[in-house]
Amino acid sequence: MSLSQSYKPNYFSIEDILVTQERVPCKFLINVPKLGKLNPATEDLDIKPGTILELPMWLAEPISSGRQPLISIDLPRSYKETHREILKADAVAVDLHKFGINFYELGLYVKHLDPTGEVLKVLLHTFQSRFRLLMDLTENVGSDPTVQNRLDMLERMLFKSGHAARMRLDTWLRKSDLPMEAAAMVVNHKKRKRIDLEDLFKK
Amino acid sequence: MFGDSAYTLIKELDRNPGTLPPYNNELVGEVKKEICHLVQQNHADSMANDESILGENGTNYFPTIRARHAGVQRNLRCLLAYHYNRVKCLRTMRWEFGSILPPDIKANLSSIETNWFSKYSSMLAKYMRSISEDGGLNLTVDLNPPKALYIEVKCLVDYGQYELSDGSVLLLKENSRHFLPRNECEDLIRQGVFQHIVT
Amino acid sequence: MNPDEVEFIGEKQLISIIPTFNSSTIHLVSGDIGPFRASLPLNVPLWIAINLKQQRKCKIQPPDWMDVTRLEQIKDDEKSSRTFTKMPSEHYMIEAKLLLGYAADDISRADEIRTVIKDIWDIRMSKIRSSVDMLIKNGGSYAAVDNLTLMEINTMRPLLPQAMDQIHRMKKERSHLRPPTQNTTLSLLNSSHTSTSK
Amino acid sequence: MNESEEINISNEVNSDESDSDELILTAAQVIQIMEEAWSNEKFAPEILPHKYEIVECILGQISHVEENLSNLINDDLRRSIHQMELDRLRYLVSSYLRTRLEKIEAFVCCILKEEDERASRNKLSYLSPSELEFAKAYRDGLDQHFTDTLKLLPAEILNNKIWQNEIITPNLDAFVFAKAKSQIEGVMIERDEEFVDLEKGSQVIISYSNISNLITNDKVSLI
Repeated sequence: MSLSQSYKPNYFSIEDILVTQERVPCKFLINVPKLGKLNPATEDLDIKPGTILELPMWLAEPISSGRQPLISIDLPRSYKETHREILKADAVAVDLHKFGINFYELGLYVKHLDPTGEVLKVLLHTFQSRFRLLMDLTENVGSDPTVQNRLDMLERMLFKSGHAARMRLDTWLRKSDLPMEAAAMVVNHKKRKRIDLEDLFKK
Repeated sequence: MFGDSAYTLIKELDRNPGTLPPYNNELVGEVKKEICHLVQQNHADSMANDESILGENGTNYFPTIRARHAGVQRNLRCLLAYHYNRVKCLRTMRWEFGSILPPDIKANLSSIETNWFSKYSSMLAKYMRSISEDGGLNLTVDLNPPKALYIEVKCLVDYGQYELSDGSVLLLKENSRHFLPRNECEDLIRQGVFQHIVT
Repeated sequence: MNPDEVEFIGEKQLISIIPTFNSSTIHLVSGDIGPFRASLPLNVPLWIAINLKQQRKCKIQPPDWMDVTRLEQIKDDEKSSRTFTKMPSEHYMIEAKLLLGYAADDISRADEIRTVIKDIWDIRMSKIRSSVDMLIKNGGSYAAVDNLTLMEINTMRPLLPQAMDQIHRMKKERSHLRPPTQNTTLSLLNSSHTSTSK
Repeated sequence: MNESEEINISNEVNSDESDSDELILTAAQVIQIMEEAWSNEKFAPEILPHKYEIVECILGQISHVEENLSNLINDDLRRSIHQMELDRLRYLVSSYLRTRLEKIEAFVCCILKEEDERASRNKLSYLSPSELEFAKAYRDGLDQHFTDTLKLLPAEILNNKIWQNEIITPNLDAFVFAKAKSQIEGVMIERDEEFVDLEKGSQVIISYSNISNLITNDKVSLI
């Protein structure tokens, strides 16, 4: 595939499905009959108003809107003030993967829960201050492979495509010709076959 | 909770980028069953709702229906995304392997997917034939800008005899090196038979 | 774009060669080249020059700017300028790579030239890095990239445009899963309504 | 070799299909247009108006030269230069058509919807006839695939064909590198707030949505 498009979620995108699987703290505002099993802490048949539960974003979002919301969503911890302060102080030092695997994407889903606009500000600030780190990473990999592990999903996607382009440029600068390569899926297929065979010998 | 099987289905694709894991018939069936189940429950409760509006102190099931409905939508989205992304992978395979897939990959397809693959193959072939007035243009070759007319390649497998377009026949043995016209090599490089040697 | 695709564009650049053979004009689709007279210089596209050189059918006449003194001057200018200076050729890096790679024997002081050009490239790359970082830090949505060659612009891809896309998306996007699929809700309820009324 | 054996290509090609405003282009100009269309298509997030006449014209030239190449059997040098040029042209055209095909597949529903709108307003189609046919076949194939795989689900879900409403659209805000082909005044860079003038030859990085009309008008090219 030669089309290089930026990540933008759509209905079919695997990444967005993974993001919306993330759980957010919710508080039930009204009684919801029969769905007590959503709450592992009780054996009640219904969910009582006032119940506090973490629900996946895909469920929380549609039932928190409309004229009669069933729940209210609270800002997840990573976006609350204490965490925002950490990011404001030194975003580059933070292990963003630990902060939230989908820090930016989930942030975009919850930013409206914060009327002050601070969440959006911190998303932008974090992305913008960590960009240099990302750029440096794409250029000299090999030095410390663990640094990659400190990136969130969106940063990893950018890193991957940036790094691949960088490697192509380096080869171009070094070699007389860019080698033509086997198709990516063919390579994967051969690798898999080799692994399968190795399994066979082990048995 | 509901939606969990559907999530597992998507996770499976996420863990195997660039390959096609075996079609998970069982899990797809489970997700479908869950959808049917949720829809049925919603039907039953919405009828109960209608009746309770007529009577008094009935339970309001509308919140329950909304939550389940979100579950139906989620399951549906995962199902469609699962099939869509597999089709996209198959599409790339058509370009990279050609219209005949290796048997171990073929075994991972559902029969509906096998169907789609051959349909895609023929629509692509039809399109490529229609490109120019005389005979069409094969778009699955000429993938890189042409450089030198001749290139050096190393053979990675014992391939056997290979006929060049001028009729001469080469014996391709593992580790043998050849100096060949670039356009005669491209396909074999893509298939992983040759390795392109550059200095 | 891959570097070899940018190279493909740059290979159209005309270059002067001295053929070692005689031949009449070749009528290419892209225009005529030739006639070729042994030891009479003529201009041909870079891709033809390299091809002939590989077959030992010509000597290459390096472009004027491929000269140590001239390049040292360019390097000094580039160093002292805050902005990017204009390069002597729109495809200087491609020409340098191909000519130094295939025709080093036709270029005097080829090794020194290789070093200075590499220096110039590196100076410009480091300027690109700091301007790209600044552009992202300022959250800019527009920048001039005058005097950068295609190959240099290409080194900013995909990281810079994709990062700008993401910043733009963060600023713009209203957070919503997707518009709620109301029609399905309605049909779900409607169908049950019809069944009760029956 | 004597001159009579030489390949002769008419360097004048009539490339415009409209009779009223006939435009004579040389083959070199046709290639120039193709190269620019290739680059624009590679970098534009959405599909651009097709250049089918240009493609046909170049493919015609290729087969014309190929037919004549056999006359050059005893001149390896000339033969190889012709051969290389053909390889270059074939690459250019294939790469261009491949890029379009990838976009057609990725945004098939969106593209067909826009084609319908264009047709209803008597505007020129962006897809060539064979691309349009392919796009429809591709959409129908997907539609059938989803219908088949969702079998056994409740009718109200199947009949809804939700996948037909979930259209994948190109990101028109994507940032691109562009070069001005002439002096352009008042290009918007910040929504209704900031404008810039572009000198001929100047290069910028800018949101595609701010210059998309300038590409179709041939005022800027993507680089």
